[in-house]
Amino acid sequence: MTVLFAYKLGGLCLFFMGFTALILRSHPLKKIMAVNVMAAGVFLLFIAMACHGRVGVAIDPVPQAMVLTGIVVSVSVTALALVLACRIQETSGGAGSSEGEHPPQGDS
Amino acid sequence: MNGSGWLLVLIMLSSFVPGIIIFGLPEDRVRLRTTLNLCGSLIKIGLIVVLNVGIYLGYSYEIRLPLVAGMEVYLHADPLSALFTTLSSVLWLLTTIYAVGYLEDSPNRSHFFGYFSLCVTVTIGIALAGNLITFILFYEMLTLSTYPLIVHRGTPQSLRAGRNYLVYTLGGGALFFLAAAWLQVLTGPMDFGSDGFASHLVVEHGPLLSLLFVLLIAGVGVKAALVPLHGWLPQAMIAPAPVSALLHAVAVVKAGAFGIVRIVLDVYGLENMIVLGLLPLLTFVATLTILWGSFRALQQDDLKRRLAFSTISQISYIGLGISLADHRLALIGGLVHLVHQGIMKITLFFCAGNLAETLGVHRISEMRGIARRMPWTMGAFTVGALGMIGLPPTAGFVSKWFLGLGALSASNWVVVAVLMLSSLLNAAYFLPILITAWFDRPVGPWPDEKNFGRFETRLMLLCPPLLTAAVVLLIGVLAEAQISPLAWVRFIVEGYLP
Amino acid sequence: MNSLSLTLFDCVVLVTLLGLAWQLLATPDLFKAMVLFMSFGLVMALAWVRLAAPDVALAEAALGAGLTGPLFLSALHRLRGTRKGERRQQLDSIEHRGKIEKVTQRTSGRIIYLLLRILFAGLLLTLLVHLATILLHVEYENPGLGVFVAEQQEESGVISPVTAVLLNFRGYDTLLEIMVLFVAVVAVWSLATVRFSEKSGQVSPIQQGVVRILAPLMILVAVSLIWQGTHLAGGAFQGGAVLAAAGVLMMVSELPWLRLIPSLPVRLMLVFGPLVFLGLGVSCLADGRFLEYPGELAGFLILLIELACGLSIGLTLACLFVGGRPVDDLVDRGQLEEGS
Amino acid sequence: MPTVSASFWMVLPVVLPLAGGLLCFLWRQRSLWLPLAFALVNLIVVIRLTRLLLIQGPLHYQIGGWETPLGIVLVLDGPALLMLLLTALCGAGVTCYARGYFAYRISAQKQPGRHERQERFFWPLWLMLLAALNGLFLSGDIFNIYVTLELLSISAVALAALSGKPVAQLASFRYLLASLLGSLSYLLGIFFIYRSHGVLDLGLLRAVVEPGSSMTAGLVLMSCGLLLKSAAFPLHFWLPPAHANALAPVSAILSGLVIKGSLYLLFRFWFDTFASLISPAALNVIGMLGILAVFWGGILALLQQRLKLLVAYSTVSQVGYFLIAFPLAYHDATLSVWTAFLFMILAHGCAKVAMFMAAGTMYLHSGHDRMRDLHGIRLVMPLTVFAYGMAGVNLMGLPPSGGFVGKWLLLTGAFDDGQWWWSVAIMAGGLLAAAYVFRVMSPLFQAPVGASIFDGRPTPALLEWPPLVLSLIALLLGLFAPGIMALLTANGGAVISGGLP
Repeated sequence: MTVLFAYKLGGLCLFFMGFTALILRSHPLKKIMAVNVMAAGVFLLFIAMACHGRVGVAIDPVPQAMVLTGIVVSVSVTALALVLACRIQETSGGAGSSEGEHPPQGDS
Repeated sequence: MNGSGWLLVLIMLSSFVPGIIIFGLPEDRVRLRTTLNLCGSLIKIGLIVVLNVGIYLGYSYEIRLPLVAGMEVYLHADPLSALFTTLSSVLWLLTTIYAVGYLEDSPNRSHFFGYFSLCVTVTIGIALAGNLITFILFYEMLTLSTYPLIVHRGTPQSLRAGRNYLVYTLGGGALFFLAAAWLQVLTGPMDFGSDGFASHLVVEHGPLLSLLFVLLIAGVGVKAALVPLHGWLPQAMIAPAPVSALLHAVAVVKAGAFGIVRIVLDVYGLENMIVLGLLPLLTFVATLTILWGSFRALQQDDLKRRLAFSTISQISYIGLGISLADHRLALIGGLVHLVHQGIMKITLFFCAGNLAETLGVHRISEMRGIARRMPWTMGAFTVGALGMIGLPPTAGFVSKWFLGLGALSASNWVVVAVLMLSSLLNAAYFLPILITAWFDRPVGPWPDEKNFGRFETRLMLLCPPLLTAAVVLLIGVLAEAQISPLAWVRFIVEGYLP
Repeated sequence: MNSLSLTLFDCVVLVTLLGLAWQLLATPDLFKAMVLFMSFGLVMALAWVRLAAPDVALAEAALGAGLTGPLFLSALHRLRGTRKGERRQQLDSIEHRGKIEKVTQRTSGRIIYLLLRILFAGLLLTLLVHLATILLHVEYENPGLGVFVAEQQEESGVISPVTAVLLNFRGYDTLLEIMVLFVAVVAVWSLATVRFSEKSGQVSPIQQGVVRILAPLMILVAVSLIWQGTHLAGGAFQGGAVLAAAGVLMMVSELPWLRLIPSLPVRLMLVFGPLVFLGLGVSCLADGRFLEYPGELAGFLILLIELACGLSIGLTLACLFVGGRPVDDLVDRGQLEEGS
Repeated sequence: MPTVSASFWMVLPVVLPLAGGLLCFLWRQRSLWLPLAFALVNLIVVIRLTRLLLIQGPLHYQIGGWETPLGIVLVLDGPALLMLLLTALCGAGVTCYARGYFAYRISAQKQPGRHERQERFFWPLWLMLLAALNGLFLSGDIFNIYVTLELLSISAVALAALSGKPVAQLASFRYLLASLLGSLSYLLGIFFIYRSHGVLDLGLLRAVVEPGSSMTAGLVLMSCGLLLKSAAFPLHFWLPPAHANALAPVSAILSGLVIKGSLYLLFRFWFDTFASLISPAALNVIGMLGILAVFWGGILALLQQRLKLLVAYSTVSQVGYFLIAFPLAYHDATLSVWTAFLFMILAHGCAKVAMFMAAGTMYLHSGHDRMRDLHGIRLVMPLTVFAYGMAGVNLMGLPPSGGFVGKWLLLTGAFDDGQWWWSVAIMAGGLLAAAYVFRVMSPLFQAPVGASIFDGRPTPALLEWPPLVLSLIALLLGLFAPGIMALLTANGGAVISGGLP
């Protein structure tokens, strides 16, 4: 029983570790990695719950389906975030360093 | 017996529909716009005559539109609202004629006349409101429709005046809205004309009701220009003459006074007011405003600002009359002053507009011997001014006379003294104008003289003041006649003090 | 494998997971972080296997580590420009340290900064402990929805419970999830300039040779994964991920026919999976509700959907990796000449 | 209890826009007819659903034919339908406006192909967002809501970044991270709730929920996620840059519709599904957040120089209004406060979409949105300025707008509970709204100095009429009240699908 609790505790720790990194780190790529670590933490919680007390015997497939959906969603969102980060770098050369509002050139 | 409620809606539509059409009209369609305006107002007056006859014969007109639980739009025509409706529709006709003449070649008149008729529709709405929520509905729409009129010229000063106007009116409107919501929670949804809420409430929520009364009066007082809240009125003089005439004589200020009457007589009811002891408070504010307005009017050299301050003090006569409402004569005096002040003040503003339009005269010091150049306008001005002072043949005398009698019957010596002092002050700031106009010799050319052929100014600018001056005299002389405002006010007062 | 060694295995997995995560987030060097991130994904897949969730393990390995890693690497490559030397540059740390110096010049600034961090850490720790104590409560006696799935398993037309939930019981979720993937690719195309795959010309012949052998194999594995999804671990997403890996491999080794592929077929393939899923769902409306597969056809329909979605997911993930748009209409061609 | 309906109309609001998005992407649609057709069909479907609701009352639709504990159920009741109506109406308006907007931009674009590209990708993303919104309002399953929220935020972020300017892409990057954080905390909330009762369906949850630490933790986490997504006060940092720098139709969609989704969910969770978990203290906290939001958003809106930033900050302030409705709903979570909340959402939705569209048209014409030198534009585009004014009246809560009715209900609700202090914040918010609306309107009334600086090109109808129509709808919402009331209490059915606790 305690093994599952250990996994859940590990999941929670991952979640909060990712959260702190997301807040403190300033580089966009680091932020995206932090989000992925948080997601991994939540998924760990879900799957540990799916075992319902007996390690190694998955009797509840619904959390697994949820985690599968979660993984696919987080991959697609990560891909979008990475392309956004690259575009910001290419067009303005100021990735992540928020030098405040650009004077609005041209239209918006 | 009840007449059809749709008459009320028709009355409101008769100025709303032309307004919407005029909004869409291109600038150059002058004749179509004028005809639309005039037949709109004529239809309205016809309908209102039907309404008055109906009410006199005892018909009741009402129409309800339920919105949400505890909130419904309710139009109801009782004698008091008929009085205010008649006053505003007649004066709207005259002001429209005057405005057509006044704004002969100025830009974007479609917008002006659109907002102009919107404004009167909303004033009629205020008059016909049957419960507090409908009153608020039209009361706040009045702010929205008068703001564009004030800033019509688009100059920086008019924009500042408009901003000032908004600060006061929206602030007052917010207070009023707050208090009305709280009151509705305490007393439950309640229509006008039921002599106020149940008396047991006064016992339970005495102090709270007094606070709400102060908030309500403050909310309405902004538009009725009670002293601490009158700042916006003199600044709104930047607006063109028909607007300041409409604002002072018909729409905004009168709506405020009408609001005070509704709150005291219909929302709270006379017995509750006496039990709560709120009438002396109203008397104090009214007297303070009368004296302060007259005193400030003395110091003004600009003609329209002096008239503005005189309006501030004259409107509080109505408040004074209402504050002595437990005495029949004072109530009659207050209510009838509602009509008389409107007619007299609009005459003065028309004349001021004529002087400004034809001779470019704005300041009283420039009015030396102006009567020689424009005798008819100054004649109407004189009648109006004498009415304001309260001399016998004019309508002003009638209302001051009743107010005096009411104060005497209430043996309230302070009010009697204030009435006499304010009449003296009125004379002090009106008579010098008449003297310089009639007896001084004009010195040098007029600032910006234009002549209009045979008559001293455009016919459209001359007839309205003459007409209203004649009405002032007519009402003064035929006060006791069957169809005079006084008779109608007596009919109203029977409803409240049987 | 008696229980002692299993618990030992669990401890090892948990410790490495947390250590990797800590190191991954703390290290200033981005390239090192990415390598750690990929290994974190693989260890996580190990954890899923340990917790008897084979489908998730496969997905984590294929998508989590197998695709997100290269995505990060290509982003890092593009972010830092192409020069090799820069890859080691601690971009992250310089910027970060710069900020801290500015604040902590004055001693008061440093104290406040420290206090803030302690407060923040304290807040998070209390939240963590609170949630952990909630977790400590004895498991609620509810067995979750597993019981219901077991009961209605045979009507779902597939043997593997996870696929039954994914594509039959909660098929609506999966439909929306595939739409999320589709929107991701549309978003990436809307942002990117026209560049399906640059011609860097540094592909060594060995790589091209290996690709020619490896790619068909990977496609075979992908199709088998999708096929076995109905009764064993696997399915559209895992198969699609392997397919995407094959696609990425081919694109990286710049096969000529791949670079000049016109946009219509690519768009057709991208839309094919979601459209088939949606179309089948709507066609079920004929005699039942949305996504209610008729009795015996359920298994076959699910397989059809898996195949169609697998293909689309493969191409979608490959497009997400490339980041560019295929060259197609005139306007794009015009842009290409300007090289914008 | 709501009837289990087999009519397919319930599924169409989600399926149709999805199909539309796919087809628009496939055919690289640039003409208006395909997206407009889907938007109008969506409107027709929602109107058909209204009649269905009025006849049969609240409906349940089991997707795939599976019963609730396992399958997903779509729920249609009064509030959900009103939100669908709002989305359909504003959606149709935005579709027409977007077409006019892009046509105008393409005819005046400097860089060839730029705006064609923007428009080409605008339509699929917008229709996907519409499908996500409809899915969110209809869904009756908390994990399904997570997936719709995810689809909603990814398409919203993509739309926000569409303008291509670096400042817009930086803003949308922050928006993406914020909404990701929100979704993850929502997912963590689902974990705690699923763990305690093994049930995902809202109806079953309402029946089984009882105060327990796991459930409360789950609700708190989910609420934090939703508060972050609806830019409640402390978590609003991402909204102004994202909404102000996006293309005009996009910022209209973001401010008017996307924010409403998570706010509506918050209200439904707190007062329908998990009503028995709610304590007055928690409600007062939300109310306090609301007050701070109203003042913070209002004051910052006053300080802005750019028109679109002003309108964005006014969104932050208006979100505060909705949060103030929470503490008022505690005692009598009956009809009045649901009505107040929904009125405010409907009125603010239409008004905000109209306001951003009008601001966009002014921006297009003048090439900038600095408020000081926009005067004189009134003569060039009177209808747009009028639409902006009407939308402003709605924000201020002045009669005859829907906002007025909403504010009135909030006030009477506050005084009914004896919590009169909320009313002060509500009134102050109204005055602040008046201040920043007239800050924009008064220069417009100023007479233009010298030659009019705006090029004589007449504004196309597609740019002027949608904002006007939507602001008039927002205005007349007050008068539609009886109709909306009938919807809320459809044939005796209680306000919410299963009936109130």
